[in-house]
Amino acid sequence: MMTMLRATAASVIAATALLAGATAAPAQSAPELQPETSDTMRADPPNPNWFYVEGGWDSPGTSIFDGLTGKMKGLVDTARLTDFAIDPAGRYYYVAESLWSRRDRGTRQDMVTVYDTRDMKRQAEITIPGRILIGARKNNFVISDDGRWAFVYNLDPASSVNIVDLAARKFRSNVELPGCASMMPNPGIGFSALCSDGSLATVDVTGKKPAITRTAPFFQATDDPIFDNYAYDLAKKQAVFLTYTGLIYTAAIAAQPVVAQPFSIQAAAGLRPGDTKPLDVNWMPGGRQPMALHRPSGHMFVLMHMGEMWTHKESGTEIWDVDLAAKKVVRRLPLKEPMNNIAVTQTAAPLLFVDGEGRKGWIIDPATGEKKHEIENAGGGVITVVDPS
Amino acid sequence: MMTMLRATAASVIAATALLAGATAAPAQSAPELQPETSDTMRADPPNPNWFYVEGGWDSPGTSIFDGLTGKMKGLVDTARLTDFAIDPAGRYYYVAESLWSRRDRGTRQDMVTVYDTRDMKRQAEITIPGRILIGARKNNFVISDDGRWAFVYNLDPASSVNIVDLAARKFRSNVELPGCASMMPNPGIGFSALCSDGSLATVDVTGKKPAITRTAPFFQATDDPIFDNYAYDLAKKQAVFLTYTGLIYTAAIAAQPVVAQPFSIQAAAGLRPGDTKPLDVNWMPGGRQPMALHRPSGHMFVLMHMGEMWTHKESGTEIWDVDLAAKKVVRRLPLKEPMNNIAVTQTAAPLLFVDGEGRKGWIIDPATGEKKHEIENAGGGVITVVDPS
Amino acid sequence: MKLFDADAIGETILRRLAGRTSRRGILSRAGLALVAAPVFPLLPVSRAQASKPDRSAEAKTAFARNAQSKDDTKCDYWRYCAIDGALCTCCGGGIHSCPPGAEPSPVSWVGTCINPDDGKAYLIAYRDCCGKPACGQCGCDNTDRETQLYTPQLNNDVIWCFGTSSMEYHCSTAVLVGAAG
Amino acid sequence: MKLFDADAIGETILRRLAGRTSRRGILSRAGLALVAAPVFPLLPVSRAQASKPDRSAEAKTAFARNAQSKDDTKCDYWRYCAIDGALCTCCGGGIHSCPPGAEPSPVSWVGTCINPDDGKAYLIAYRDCCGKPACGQCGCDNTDRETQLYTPQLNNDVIWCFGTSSMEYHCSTAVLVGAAG
Repeated sequence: MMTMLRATAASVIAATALLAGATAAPAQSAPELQPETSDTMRADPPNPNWFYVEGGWDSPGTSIFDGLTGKMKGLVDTARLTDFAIDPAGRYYYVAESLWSRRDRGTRQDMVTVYDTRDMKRQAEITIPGRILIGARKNNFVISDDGRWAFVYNLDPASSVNIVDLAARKFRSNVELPGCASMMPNPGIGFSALCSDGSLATVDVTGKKPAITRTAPFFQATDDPIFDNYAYDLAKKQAVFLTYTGLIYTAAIAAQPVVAQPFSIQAAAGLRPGDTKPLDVNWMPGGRQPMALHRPSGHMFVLMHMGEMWTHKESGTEIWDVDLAAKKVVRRLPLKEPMNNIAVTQTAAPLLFVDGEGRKGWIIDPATGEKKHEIENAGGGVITVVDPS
Repeated sequence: MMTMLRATAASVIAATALLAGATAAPAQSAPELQPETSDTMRADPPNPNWFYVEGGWDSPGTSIFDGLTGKMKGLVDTARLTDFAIDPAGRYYYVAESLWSRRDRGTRQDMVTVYDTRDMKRQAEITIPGRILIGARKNNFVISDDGRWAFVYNLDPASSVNIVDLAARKFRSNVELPGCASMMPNPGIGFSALCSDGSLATVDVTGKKPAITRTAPFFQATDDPIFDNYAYDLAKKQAVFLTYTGLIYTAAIAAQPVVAQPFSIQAAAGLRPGDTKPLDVNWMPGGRQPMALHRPSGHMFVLMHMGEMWTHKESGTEIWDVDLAAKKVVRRLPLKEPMNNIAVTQTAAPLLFVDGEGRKGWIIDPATGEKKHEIENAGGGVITVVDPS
Repeated sequence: MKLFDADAIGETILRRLAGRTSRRGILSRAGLALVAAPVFPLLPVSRAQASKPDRSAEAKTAFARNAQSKDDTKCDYWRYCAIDGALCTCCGGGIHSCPPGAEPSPVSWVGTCINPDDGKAYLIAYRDCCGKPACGQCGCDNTDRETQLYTPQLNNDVIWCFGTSSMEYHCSTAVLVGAAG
Repeated sequence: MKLFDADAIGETILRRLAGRTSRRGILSRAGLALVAAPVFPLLPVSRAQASKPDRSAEAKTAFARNAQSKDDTKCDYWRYCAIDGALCTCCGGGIHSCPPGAEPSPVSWVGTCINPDDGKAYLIAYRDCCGKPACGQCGCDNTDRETQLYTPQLNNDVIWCFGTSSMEYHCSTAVLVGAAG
């Protein structure tokens, strides 16, 4: 269609001449507006100032907003319960999705769908044997540091990971991963994941058979869980975890990951640490995507609310800016409306994006707390940024 | 699954005994609650007091609400842009729908899907060669008075009707219908439809080839259009039409329909008639489903708002109760919020249902104006009732 | 020639043809039994040309009286007099451009809108951009001379994504076709 | 026997089996390399039974302190301590019954909820009803001891429509499985 419309430019001129004849007596002196043809925009490459905002349950699609202008740049076709990832080299958008041959019935088809980031057309559909159906998760579909492999979490209801060769655009293998989920890439090794015994599992996929090793248990998976939507810093090979009570763990990711002693976000703000006891109301982390890591500076931004333990899905009324190296909360930004998801650009002058149940998106300068842009109906889902590290 | 669960009743008892043993020392004297098994409800047959409320663009599904209690009774799987109809005998729900083999891409599949009204399971998918994609229309999918035929409007973008044999569950034929749309059944003949030249077309499908005849033009299709969502009274074989300016036409539907002289709804309320002129603000009909006919009494309920011509999609701030025989507006019911769709049960003591952009549903007693039930998130789409005539 | 062939026909071409061939002729060749109004986005042009243009305030709809020509991301932009849907200008597209990856529909509904700058009426083709989920930004529903399904080319509820590789509705553009009277 | 076979197994049977067979045994036979927590809705039972029950106000979550036992169409009904979704009781179904035409999922996530009438804790299986679009009524998201994906049987975000003929989520039930401690 695009090509055709461009090809008709000559016809347009002819048509215009014809139209000018048909309207020979213009009422005013203003030049008559000229006919136009339809076309399609081409997209810029993924930009470090962009936010990719998932619509949520009722609104399929991941909208791309420019953090500097607040303007929408385009949309990636992510239906309900899909996962979205960006090729580290910026060439492709990847969507892990499950389709049925008759909308909500018929034959199930699981795939990783590949979009060119410039013309945003679908390039490939890579069939996979399955994936989990869940919303609002960032770490069920992760890409290796070199952009070669995709790891797709599956629950059927046994727990496993489907490994996709993105270069060959082929499914490669399924690795059983009982009791673990929420992955991060582990450069040169494969991937690591959190486990229900409180350990971190590492899956080495370089050998003939995948080899799974585990750290000693370090967190309480059922009593003080780590949020699935943690952050991973590819440059530093470091993961940052946050628990329901507000413990912050950092882990050096390698063949044998090393987890450091945690610190309390509340203590880092000069308050008493969070506790699991009922009736103990404190500032607590919460939301669907409750934390965002600015990797270049080592600052983490956390959505915090007042509540007891087990209010971990509650939206944040403040954003706390944590200096991870100093173990200090250096700033608390109040929010006029509670917000559910937070992300931060990986630029020298970072920008925050928060959204919530009202589907509003706010772009905030974390240095000043100023709201730079407010976007109506931006989406209520999780947010992705380009990670140049 | 249902069958299985019922079959395990004996196992449940055994399991219960086991559980009782496991919790031998109850803290209080209250008898311990007993384990349950999962099952599925069976639906009552379609009830004249029920409203079938379409969710709208973002919320697929037609929710069934009992007008007497305000309670939800079930839901029919109607995705975006589908059409819904009820078998006159109450045995089936019919959904005219278009599916793609890969959600929003792949091969298109158009069909009439048949659901049993009691177990609400899908019984058949009748393939058809196409249908129009549009929302909020009541007269694109109509069933013949005897329940034998379905007429499915198509626009591709030529205008035609697909005829489905519901008894044989087979597509029968396609009838071209250029310049016409918005159908009603025409008992013993086929169907009739409104046309852009201001006439009423009648398609006789009883012969070898469909024969199309037309009345003389009687309305101004582009200057004062008749709302697509008009009403048809099967018992009286009478259609009631409403135009943007508020003209009400009745037409006797037969092989050769006869259209009566219209009257003005505003004049019927003692006001000056609606006019097409700009700047002429008056009470005007509007909304998506702006009128509902109580067939037993010949009263029509119309959503009215203050506005100029071409505000025909604006939600109503009042409901006007028109006695069609007397040509009088006998009651005006103010609405606390503007509403977009209206329906009325065909019972001796009718109930109104209105919904709007806020997705709220109100059940109103038209005799008193009293709001009997308010349903949050009932839906924002068109409403269907059982028509026992 | 085939009618509504996305690979061969745009409205501009149809308008040219309209000057040479009767509409009835084109439609019969396409195999349509034309009885009344054609399913064809030309009707408003002929109607507008046939009627005496009257651009006084008294002849303008509420929309036309209040329309502006500066910001095409607002519902009251003059070209949007009969649009329904998300404005592509808010979705990463432009007034006549689909956002990246979306496909313009080759056929459309139309409106006749008055440009406040020159007081002239123009024929606007509202082409849907197709193949992506709804954009969600800047939803507008303006209804100047918007009619019902029996005149589909003047109805703004129809999904006009015919001839595109997907019929999923993304947003709507407002393409200037030419002067209308 | 096959694990999670919708045609052969319900949770009640699994509980019975749990009394006779080690969970590890069942899971190995199903071909799963069980390392840590099984993907299996039994864990909370054993945990609850192992821990000393404490039903004092000080030991109750905010939800449990305020829960009621009279109206199962309200979010604060005691069984809903860890539910997420539309309550089937508001959708034409019941507390353990799917609305007409929907199918209960054979597996589920679970919660341990305190009944205010007897002060006892019960194991509740939150079975999704599947095969229809979202009901839209009475959306509730309660999160008592609700965890993350690495303990999926305690996570209330997963679509649990495994083994049903469609995975479309309609609503959630709260089926009483038994006393929990």
